[in-house]
This record gives sequence, C-alpha cells and structure tokens, in this order.
Amino acid sequence: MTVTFDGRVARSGWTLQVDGLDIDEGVTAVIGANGTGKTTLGRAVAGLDRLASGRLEIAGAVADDPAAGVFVPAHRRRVAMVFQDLRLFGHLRVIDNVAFGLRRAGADRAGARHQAGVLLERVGVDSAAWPRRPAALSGGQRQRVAIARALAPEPEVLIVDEPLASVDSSGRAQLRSLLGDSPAGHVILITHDPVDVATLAERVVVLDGGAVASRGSAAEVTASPGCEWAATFLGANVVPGRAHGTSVTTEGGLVLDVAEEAAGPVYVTFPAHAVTLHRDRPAGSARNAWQAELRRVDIDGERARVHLGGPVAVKADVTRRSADELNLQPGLTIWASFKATEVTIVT
Amino acid sequence: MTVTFDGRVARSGWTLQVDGLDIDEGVTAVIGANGTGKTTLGRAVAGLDRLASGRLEIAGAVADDPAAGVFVPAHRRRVAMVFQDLRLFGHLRVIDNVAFGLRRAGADRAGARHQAGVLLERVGVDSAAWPRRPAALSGGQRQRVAIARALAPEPEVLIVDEPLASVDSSGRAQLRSLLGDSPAGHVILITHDPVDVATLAERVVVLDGGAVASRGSAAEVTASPGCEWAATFLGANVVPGRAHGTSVTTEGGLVLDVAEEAAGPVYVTFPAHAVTLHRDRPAGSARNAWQAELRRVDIDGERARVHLGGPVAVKADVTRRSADELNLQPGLTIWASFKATEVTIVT
Amino acid sequence: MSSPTRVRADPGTEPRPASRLPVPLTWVGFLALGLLLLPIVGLLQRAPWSALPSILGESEVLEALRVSLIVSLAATAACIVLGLPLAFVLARRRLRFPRIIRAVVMLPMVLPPVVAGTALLFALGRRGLVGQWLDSWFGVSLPFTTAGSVVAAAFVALPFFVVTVEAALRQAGDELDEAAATLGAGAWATLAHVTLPTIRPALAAGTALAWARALGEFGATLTFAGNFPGRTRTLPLETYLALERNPEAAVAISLVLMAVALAVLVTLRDRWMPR
Amino acid sequence: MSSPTRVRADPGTEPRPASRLPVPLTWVGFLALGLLLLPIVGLLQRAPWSALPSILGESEVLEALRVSLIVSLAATAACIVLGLPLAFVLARRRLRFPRIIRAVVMLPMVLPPVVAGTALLFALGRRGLVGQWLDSWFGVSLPFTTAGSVVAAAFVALPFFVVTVEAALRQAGDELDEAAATLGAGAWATLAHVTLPTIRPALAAGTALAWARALGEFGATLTFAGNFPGRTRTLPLETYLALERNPEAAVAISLVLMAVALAVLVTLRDRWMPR
Amino acid sequence: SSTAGSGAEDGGVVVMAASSLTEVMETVFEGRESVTPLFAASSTLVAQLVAGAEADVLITANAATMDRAVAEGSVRGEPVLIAVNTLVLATPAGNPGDVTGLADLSRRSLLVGLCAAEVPCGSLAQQALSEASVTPSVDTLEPNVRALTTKISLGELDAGLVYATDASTAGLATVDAPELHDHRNGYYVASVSAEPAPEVQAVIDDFTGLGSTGAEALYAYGFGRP
Ligand SMILES: Nc1ncnc2c1ncn2[C@@H]1O[C@H](COP(=O)(O)OP(=O)(O)OP(=O)(O)O)[C@@H](O)[C@H]1O
Ligand SMILES: Nc1ncnc2c1ncn2[C@@H]1O[C@H](COP(=O)(O)OP(=O)(O)OP(=O)(O)O)[C@@H](O)[C@H]1O
Ligand SMILES: [Mg+2]
Ligand SMILES: [Mg+2]
Repeated sequence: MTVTFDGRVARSGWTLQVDGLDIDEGVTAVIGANGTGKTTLGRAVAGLDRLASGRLEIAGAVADDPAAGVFVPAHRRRVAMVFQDLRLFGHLRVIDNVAFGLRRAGADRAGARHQAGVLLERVGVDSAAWPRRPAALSGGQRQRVAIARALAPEPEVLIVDEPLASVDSSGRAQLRSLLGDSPAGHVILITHDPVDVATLAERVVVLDGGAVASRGSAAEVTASPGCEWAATFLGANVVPGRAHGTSVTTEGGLVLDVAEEAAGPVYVTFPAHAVTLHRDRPAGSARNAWQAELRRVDIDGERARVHLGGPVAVKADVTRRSADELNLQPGLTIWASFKATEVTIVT
Repeated sequence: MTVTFDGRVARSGWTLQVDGLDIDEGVTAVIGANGTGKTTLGRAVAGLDRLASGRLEIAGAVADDPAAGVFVPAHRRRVAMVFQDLRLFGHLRVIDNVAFGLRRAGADRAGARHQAGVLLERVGVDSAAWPRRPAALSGGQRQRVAIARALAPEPEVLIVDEPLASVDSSGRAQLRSLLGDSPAGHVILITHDPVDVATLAERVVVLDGGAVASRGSAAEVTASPGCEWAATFLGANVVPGRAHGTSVTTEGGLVLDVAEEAAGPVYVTFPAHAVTLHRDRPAGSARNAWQAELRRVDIDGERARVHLGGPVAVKADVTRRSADELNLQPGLTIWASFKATEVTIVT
Repeated sequence: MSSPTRVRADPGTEPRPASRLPVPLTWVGFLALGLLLLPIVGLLQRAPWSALPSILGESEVLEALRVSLIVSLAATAACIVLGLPLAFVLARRRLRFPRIIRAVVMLPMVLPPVVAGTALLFALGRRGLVGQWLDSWFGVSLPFTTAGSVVAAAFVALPFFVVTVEAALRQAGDELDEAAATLGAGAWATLAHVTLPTIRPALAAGTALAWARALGEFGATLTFAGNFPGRTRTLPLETYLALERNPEAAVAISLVLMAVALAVLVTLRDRWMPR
Repeated sequence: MSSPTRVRADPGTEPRPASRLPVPLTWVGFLALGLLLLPIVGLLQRAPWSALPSILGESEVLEALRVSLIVSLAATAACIVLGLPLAFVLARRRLRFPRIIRAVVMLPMVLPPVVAGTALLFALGRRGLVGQWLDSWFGVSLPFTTAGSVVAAAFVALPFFVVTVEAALRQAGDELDEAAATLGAGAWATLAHVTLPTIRPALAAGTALAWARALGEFGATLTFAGNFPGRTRTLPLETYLALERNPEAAVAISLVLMAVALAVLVTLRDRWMPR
Repeated sequence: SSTAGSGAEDGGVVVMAASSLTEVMETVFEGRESVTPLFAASSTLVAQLVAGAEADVLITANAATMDRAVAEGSVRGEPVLIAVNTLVLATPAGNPGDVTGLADLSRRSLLVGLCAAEVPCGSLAQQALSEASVTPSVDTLEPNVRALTTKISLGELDAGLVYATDASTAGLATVDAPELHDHRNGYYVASVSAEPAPEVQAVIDDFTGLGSTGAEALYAYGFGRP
C-alpha cells in the first residue's frame, strides 16, 4: 500500500507542488527548513487542506481529486496526525483525549479508557495525570498525550509533526521505538532531529521551497540531498565537477579520485564524517588530499563540524577531542582527505 | 547580579521546592525529565506563579517574599519569557508581536517596528511574513517570532523554555549564537537538547521531582548529575561504593582504582565515553577492567551507547563503527575498562 | 524592578498574579453590580411582605407561573434548536452578504415588543402571509394558543442566543475541529464532542439570556397570542394586569418571577459551567 | 476510506474541509434565518409605502429618532463602561457566592419592562431609596429627563453585555495575559492591547446586543422617564402612541427603527469584526 | 433642572392624560405652548405621580385609577367626570363571522376577545354580558383596548367588545347591541394640587365647563356626554 501524492496545495501567496511522490509503507521522514511545506504536506494527506489540482491516493483509493470532484473527508481517511501545536482537547481529561478516537470508532467508554491507559503508559504518562485536563500537565507530558491520542485509533497513516520536540531525552528513545513499531502502515515523520532520520526513517523526503528536492533512502538522500539545507542537515558534501574515467576535476581545479567511472558534469558527494583532517600532508593510500583553509568550527556535543574553504568548500566532522588536539582555529591552513570509496557520483 | 531562588511553589498535588539556588549572569541551562518543574521554576522567576513560601531575589531586589508581603508583578520584573507553547498574540501582526514589548516600554510605533524588523531578521523570519498574523506562519517560523518577541524589550532575565524545539537545524545554530550573545544579563535556558547544554550553558541546573538534583558547570554536573535521568542525559556513570585510599569497592565487589584519595561511602562517576570496550582482557595501564554482560545497544547517529550489566551497571559510548567491528549484540560477554584519571569522586 | 506591591500574605488562595485586574476596574465592577441591584432592592423594599402569602396563594398566580415556565422553556428549546444551526451558518459558512445577514438577525431585538407582535400577526396570524396557509391547509392557527406564545417568545429571544454563540464560535477557531476530524470524528461527532464543549461558557450564557428574555417577554406575546388564563397568560401579563388593579400585587408577582429566575439560573447555569 | 463525497470542483473558494458543517444543520440554519425574517417581511408587506414619506417627514418622528439615538448610544456607552468591569469581576475574581452573583446580574432581564421601570422609580425616583438623596443633596432628579431614559435603557441592556463578555473571558483564558505581563504590559495595557482584542467578537456582539436592546426599549423608559417630546419620547414610544391612533404610522415608524438599526449594525459592527 | 413641568413657576401646565386621549389632546392643545401633555396608561401615570412626578393635571380613563391617585394623596383636587365611552360590539370589516348580536359571543366557533376584567373596558363588558345572560366563549382577555382593536381589525378575532371611539378610529364594523347602551366608562380630570394656579384651573375648566372647547373636542371625537 502506498500514499501517492501528485498535486498542488495553494495558500494565499504560497504553494506546495509535489509531483508524483510515492510514500511506501514504513517510516518516511520528511525534512526541510522551516516554512518549506512539511506541515502543509501532512495536512493535505490528512484531508485538512484540499488539493488545488492533482490527485492524492491513499492505499489505492482516491482521497482527493478536484478534477474528478472527489474528496474523502478527513474523518474517513484513517489518517491520524500529531499536530505541531498539539491541539489537545482542553475540556476532556487526559485519558479521554486519548480515548477520543477509539470512542469515535465505536468502542464503549470503559473499553476505550482501558486501551487509552495502556497507550498512556507506553508513552510514559503517569497514571496520576490521566484524570487531569491537559492544561495541568507539563509541556513534555502534553506532547506524549498527543502522540498517544494519534496512535489510539490505529490509523493506516500516522503523520507526526515534530513529535519529540519537547520530550526529554530518555522519553525520546522510548517514543522513537514506539513510532518505529507503530502498527500504522505508514508513518510520515516530520522532523528536525537528525537522530530521528538516522534511527527511524526507511525513506527520506526533502522539501525545499514547497517542492520535493530529494527523496530516497537515507543514504541516497545524503548522497544527493537536493538542496543546501538538506546537505548541511545530513552532513553531506556536494562538490560539482567534470568526470573523466575515475577522476573528477572540480571547478576549483582539484582532481579527485573516485571509485566509479563517469563522464561529463557530475556531483561528487561524500559525508562530512568521511573527511579526515591532518596537520601535515597525509601519507598512505588517500590520494584525495588537499590543503584547505579552516573557516569555522561548530562544536556540537562530542562532535565538531569543521567548515573548510580552499579549492572546494567542504565540511568535515571530527570528534571534539581531535579538534582540540589539532587545535583547530579559524584561519588555520590544514590538510583534508577522504577515501575514494566513500564517494558517490551523481550525474 | 544574581537571581536567588529559595522557596516553594505549590500546585494542587505538586510542589517545586528550591533551596538557595543562585543563578549568576550568563547562560544557565535548566535540565530535567518531563514534568520535573523546569517550566514552573521559570514561571516563578517571571512572576507568573507565586511563591507559597521563601524568597526570590532578582539583581539584589526582592521580587517575591510572601512572608514580608512583597510581590513584584511580572510586568515590573524585566523578565521576559519564551513560552513552551509560544503564546503569540493572534490578533497582532508578526511585526507587532515583536514590537509589543518595545511599545510597552514607551517606543513609538515606527521605532518599535523598525527594531522589531531588525530582530526578526536576526532570528531568520523573512520580511514577507512580517505583516501576517502568526496563524499564517509555519511552526518553526512561529517559534522564531516568539524568541524575537522576548528578546525585543532587552530584559534583564530571559527565560527560554525549549526555544529551539521546532526550529530547523541551520536555524538552531543561528539562534544559539543569538541567545549566547543576548544582552540579557541572565539567560535561563530550559532545554532537552544536549547540544544546547554543551554549546551554550555556562552553568547547569538539574531538576528532579520538583527539587534541584545538581548544579554547577557542565563538567561538574556531568561528574555529579544527582539523578539517574541527568546521568543518562549527560552520559555519566554513577557507581556507589566505599572508598579506602585510592581504591573504591563497589557494591558488586569490584575494586576500582581512582586518582583521588577518599574514605567511606562515595560515588564514583565517569562519563560514558570514557569507557572502552574490548573483546579480550585489555593489556596496558588500565587497571579498572572487568567482564560485563552486554544488555542493550542504542544507536544514536554515529554514536552507539552500550548498556552493560555485571558487577556494575555502566554505560559506554563508542562509535557506531567500532560497535559494528566488535559486533556488539545483547547477551555478549565483553571486557570494559576506563582510566583512573577519568574518574571523579563524589562523597 | 521598581515599586514592589504589598499584597495579602496568603498566596495559597490568591488568584494567579497575571490575572489580577486593575484595581479601579474592580471598583467599577462592584459599583456596576450595586447599580444593577439598586432597583431590585427598591422593589424588595416596597414589597408587600405581609400580604405576600395571600397574593401568591392565588391560583391565578400559580397558573400563570405554570404557563410562564412552559412557554419560556419551550421557547428556549426552540432558540437552541434553531439558533445553534443559525449561529454555525453565520460563523462558519461563506455567505453572500455576511454583514447584512448578521445585522438582520438582530432586527427582532430593536422592534418594540408590540410591533414585534404585530409583525408576527402579519406573518403568522389567521390572515397573515404564511398563517393563512397554515390555517387553510393544516387547520393550524397560532394566535390565542400556548404555541403562539412560544413562537412570540422565541422570536424575541432568538437573536440573543444566536449572537452570543456566533461570537464564541469565531473566537474558538477550528483548530480543535481539525484535530477531531483526524481522529475519525465526523461533522456531527465533532460538533457534539468538541465544538460545543469548547464554547460551553457562551452556550450557557446564550441559553440563559434567551431564557431570561423569554421569561420576561410580554409585549410580543400579548400582541400575538393574547391573554387567556391557563393558556397564554404568563407571569409578566399577570403582573401587568395586577398593576391596573393593585400595584402591590404586581410587585409581589414580580418577586415570584425573580425568585423563579434566580432558582433556575443558580441551579442550572452553573451545572453546565463549573469553574 | 469509504464513500468519497462529491463536491464542487472549485477548491480555491471552498472553506477548509474540516470546518464543513453537517448538511442538515445548514438547512436548519437557513430555515431559522427564514423564520426570523418572516415577521419582518410581514411588516414590510403591510407597510403603508405611499404614506411613508409624509409620516416620516413629521418633525415628531425625526425628533423621536434623535432622542432614540442619543438615549440608546448613551445607554450603550454606560453598558460598556459599567459592564466591562463587571464582566471582568465575574469572570476573573474569586467571589464569595459566584453562582448567586452571576444569576443576580441577569435579573433585570426577567422583569417585565413596566416592573423594571417601577423598580427604578422605587430606587431612583424623587421619593426613591437613593433618588430622594440625589434630589435633596445634589438637586438631581432622574425621572422625566433624558438622563432618566438613559438610566432605564442601560438598566435593561446591561445584563446582555455583561453575560456575553463574561462568557468570552472564560473561554479566552489568561495565557496571553501572562505573555503580555512578561513583556512589560501592566494590567491596563494588557487589558487594552491583549485581552479586549482577543475577545473582540464577543465585545462586538455584546455591544450590538446592548445597543439593540436599548434602542427597542420601551416599557421601562416610559414608566421611569415618561414620555415627553424631544426629551424622553423615543421612537418605540412614538410607535406606541401611534398605535393608539394610526396603526399604519406605527408600522412606518418601526420601519425607520429597523432601517436605522440595520445601517448602524452593518457599518459599525463589521468594522470591529473583520472576517 | 429636572422635571417636565414645574407648574406655576414658569406658567407652564403639565397635563398627564390616558393614552387613549392622545389624539384628542393633541388637537385640544394645538398651539398652546404653555401646555405639555404626557401620555401613558392611566395606571402608569398614577405610579409616576406616586413616585414624585411633577404634573399639574391628571386625566384618567376610569374612576379606579383616579381613586387610587386620590387615596395615595398624589391628587388633591376634586375629580370631575368629563366624558364617557360606550362599549360596542365590533367585528372586522365585512363581519366575516356573521355576528348578529351579543348572544353570538357564546358561539364556540367564533374567535372572541374581551378586555381583561382588571381594566375598565373588561369589567364593563363583564357586567353587560352577565346582565344579558350571555356566557361568552372567550379566546383572549386583552389587557388594553388597543390590543383588542388591533386583533379585531387584523381579522384575528371575529368579534369583541371595545369602546365606540376605538372602534371608529380603527375602522371596525359594529353590530348593534342594545344591551350595551347603558354600559359606559367615565373619564375624570383632577388638579394635582389642592389650590391650582389660575392657568392650571383654566385647563381643567376647559373640560368641565359647559360648552368648553376641550369637552366639545371629546364629544366630536366620539366620546359620550357625561
Ligand atoms: N494545575 C496543575 N495541577 C496539578 N499538577 C500540575 C498542574 N500543572 C502542572 N502540574 C504538574 O507540575 C509538574 C511540573 O510541571 P512543569 O511544567 O514545571 O514541568 P517541566 O519540567 O517544564 O516539564 P516539561 O519538560 O515536560 O516541559 C508536572 O508534573 C505537572 O504534571
Ligand atoms: N495562511 C497563510 N497565508 C500565507 N502563507 C502561509 C499561510 N499559512 C502558512 N503559510 C506559509 O506556508 C509555508 C509552509 O508552511 P508549513 O507549515 O507547511 O511549513 P513547515 O515545513 O511545516 O515548517 P516548520 O518546520 O517551520 O514547521 C510557510 O512558508 C508559511 O509561511
Ligand atoms: Mg510545520
Ligand atoms: Mg516545561
């Protein structure tokens, strides 16, 4: 079963245009900068925004097709959504918020509450909080309730819009595995957390400016992120050049050895963590070595992301410890290298 | 100048009790599991919740002291807050949301809007969005507006409650540096993001169950996290034992060598990344080596966190690559070791 | 960090600080309450307390009370049944001339009650626009019946309900409705389980307003439905007639009216609207 | 994934799908609108269109219109000035007997207008509870003055405003007020720049209700303030008197009343309340 | 500062009159700037006087309300009967119910309205009907004549007993009913103060003196001579 999105959603002054996007079963991460249309995409799939043109299919059935005059309303789509702004029902107790979808599907009150309790336990909301109104919960507790509420009716498609943003770190691991094991056929996971992408996503869709910039497995998208933002997000370097056999000449004149043969204009992509930094010219097998100027270092926990200028603009991820050892400072001239086997060629 | 918090905030059925917490200038991160009182602490400092007893001082002036009958209302405290649920003014344009605090401080409309525009640019909200209502923004854009709004009146104390939760990764770096450079004397940064703690916080306060579990510099708190949750969050191991000279006998009977002298019951703490894993008994100087049972492996991006059982329950952080090389599987018996110099002793 | 405010040292029962009202506002609020109560105190003060039992024991008064309750409650029910949909249409549908339609809804309020009653006769009377067909096709004639009183009371009370509820719907927005839809709630379920509970304060207010208006209604009912004991004579009519003969009795009957209103509002309204 | 619904293929102008109303509800809504309009159509149909210009040209009618506008607008202003604080006190203060106080506020609504006027005389008349002191200390006497008409109209209209606004305040909560406080807004600034704009639909509704009620008010004004041309004779009184001698003229005057109300509501109300 | 007329002080005269006299009074006082008429139901006028309204002359549409004003001490002058109004049996134009006499009021198929017993036209009607031994099948007891005439003229009622003056202003058809001839209601005038100022007395005399303009206007309008 697949969700097929091929159409346009129009807002005043802004448009999301998605051409032939197939979302297969499993977890699909949707990433992109703020305001690129991730939430809009989710809303259209859920039936909260209408297509202005095109066609949306869910599991083989047409859900929205303005030309044919078909529109399946949200409540008939079996698509649940965890909203970015939560939208819990303020007048209902926490347990009844979660039981809401079950009740609508016909469960009796006791049964629905029982099941809701099971879910609340799974998302880590203490039973002391169940009879309270959402307003009497902390932010993270509320977000957990929102996740439980969307899971409850066992939807076919589960759209989660930054579901872990204010969940604490231990809860995150717990909820991640919950989402990974979700019985929903499709989980559309809108996220700004690279860890979500790395640990959960079987597929990644990159949105940029209201259009799909890239799609595929995490590795494919890292290789070909489609836009600057995603490249940074995924830690990929994208270097344009011209291929001749197994070498590529970059615009800056640097000749790189690659493991694949190609010809003509190509992009050489390789992850930031594949780049090694050295004080002196590296010995050994790595032929792709060059002298670069160190532009900036971003410390990110135990990891340091080093931005290099020179013949090619490249990012390198090193451990914080080696950054300290190398005494990396902006302005420094340093050797960079990567192995030919780490490279993907995109034509 | 300091914010001194020494008191109790009472909710129905829940209490935050903070004894003599001094929050100095600069960025103080407040961390803790969901529902431990981080937001409540911020609200009390902002003047949105009252102390039930005790005393709150901001920059030397008493802001709340129920026994003395003193309560400085929120609007006179020069304490701004970025709310976890944003609370943008729906009836005002984006630019006027940001100009709000400036207007209240006496700026004229044009001047306030000008300054608001400067701030909106800094937080990365496109000028096309300025005349819109917040409802017509994406989630991340809204969060940026909330940050700009709180920064605008140049508060003495800036409380930011998970300000980067739904900001995209590139925006996060930008906003982090903005918060780090904030002209506010104090930034109280409530966060679930270890990167915020690592990159921004000069001081860390750990809350657990409505009380301060630990406080100090990031290193101090990592050494002595005060609760299981923070230990995990900060990647620290905390092992109880009994010290005699430079060795500590754990409850499980293991004898550890440490670099400090101590006597009596102590905690041995060391970061997870200080633990090395080996297939075979390690040679060399590391005397603190033992055989452990591998319980679980959490893959987190390029890092793998390995949970070990055996004489001591310990977490070890290794690269994903070495996890693959060692072929770490739950159930495996493996050697663990750390260097005596990596250990801190807490009595 | 200037001028700390001294407050009562009892934070446990204090409202949250931010919701504190400007002090002069509170004064004016209590002043307004006092002004509102003044005429009622005046009425109480002039009430013929000693004659009260005998006046209120009159079977006519009890009968008028019965009619009043039936008519006002039936009219309130009609207001809810007709007014809720109308409020939804006004708040949520794209209409062609929204301003005009919204203003038109309020017109019955500005008509002097006697004119409102006359207008109802023009429309639903035996010779009225629609009434003549009701009469000749179904043999239904509204004037001089309890049903007619209900129609008249509902006509004057409906705008109050509609306007109050419509405002609340606009304030509430549709975010929660969307959430309900993604959880499988159809239009009706969303209405019943999400939208209406969200605007409950306004629903209670609108219902109370409509009921109070229907209970006090007098001119339109009289003009459209007449005045016959046990059928169309409500307490306000009884009061009006008593004024002609014995003003003291009129005051006494008004007290009954107020007591009934107070009892109903205190027991019912706050049941729907717990703090 | 069952039974797709056929819809108009014009999504650009469609309302958002989730805010679609149940179809029968929409029907009932339009039915209610029709029922509400029916009597007004009846009135229009019987209006003496040919005699209209001469009736409306009478200086008395114009004078009554002037008095009506002055009285109703002044009464509305009084309702806002007194009613806003009262609504805030009811919604935001901890009161000792909240249910009773809230119910008491609605009592003026259930009093038949004539009784309301009598009650006002008892309280504020020259021999009244407070009126006697007003008279002997300040030489102020309200009955038979325009000020008296304003008092009477405000007394009957105030509850409508208060109840509507109070409900909206409860629905709005105080989250945004807190945000304003942290940005340096004191109680007044928060009120003006945050709380009131947030409940704007209800403010507009309450004001419109109060104004319409004051404009149509008749019994209490007549009883308390009398009926003097150019001073206390409002359009509804003019209508009432016209009914005694020339019912057609009464219909004509009612039309003026409705036209004025429509004009004011259409131009003003939607200015405060853009969609 | 305060009231409608401050009587003798400024030479103006405030006349409170029952609202059924609106039209006549406006004719009578046409061009007399010093006289200010105020209209309302007789009972309302009395309530206003009791509450301290300043007026010089009170004209009520029945004896009971005038008596009450006297009993309350609000009226000190001697009430004088100035006109009477007779009950008639009125039907809508064209007499759709084929009413031929008082006895028809007991027909159940007819929609019949009377005034409520609390108001003069109602008590008069009751007297007349019981003297004629007619038990009417009543559908409504209107609290004032105006409401009753409106309903008859709109055809909502087939018949009713109203004052002759109201029947003629509203253009109702009347059916001759001899049983009604003796049932009349009196209009009374009285000075509010015991010693009326001359200009106040002049207004009263205008109605009480034989052949005076006010009284003639009343008769011309359809009221009966006392
Ligand atoms: N009205 C209330 N009644 C009872 N308990 C409440 C109420 N409001 C909040 N609480 C409880 O107070 C505790 C502290 O809440 P707080 O919002 O300060 O947590 P937090 O540390 O900010 O958590 P999070 O990371 O989830 O935002 C929570 O356990 C919450 O359930
Ligand atoms: N009512 C509106 N009028 C005009 N533009 C709008 C409106 N609502 C949203 N937009 C714009 O639509 C774009 C897409 O918004 P969307 O919420 O889908 O972004 P997103 O990818 O979810 O971003 P985020 O990561 O910030 O949540 C944004 O640029 C936003 O400014
Ligand atoms: Mg979004
Ligand atoms: Mg929180």
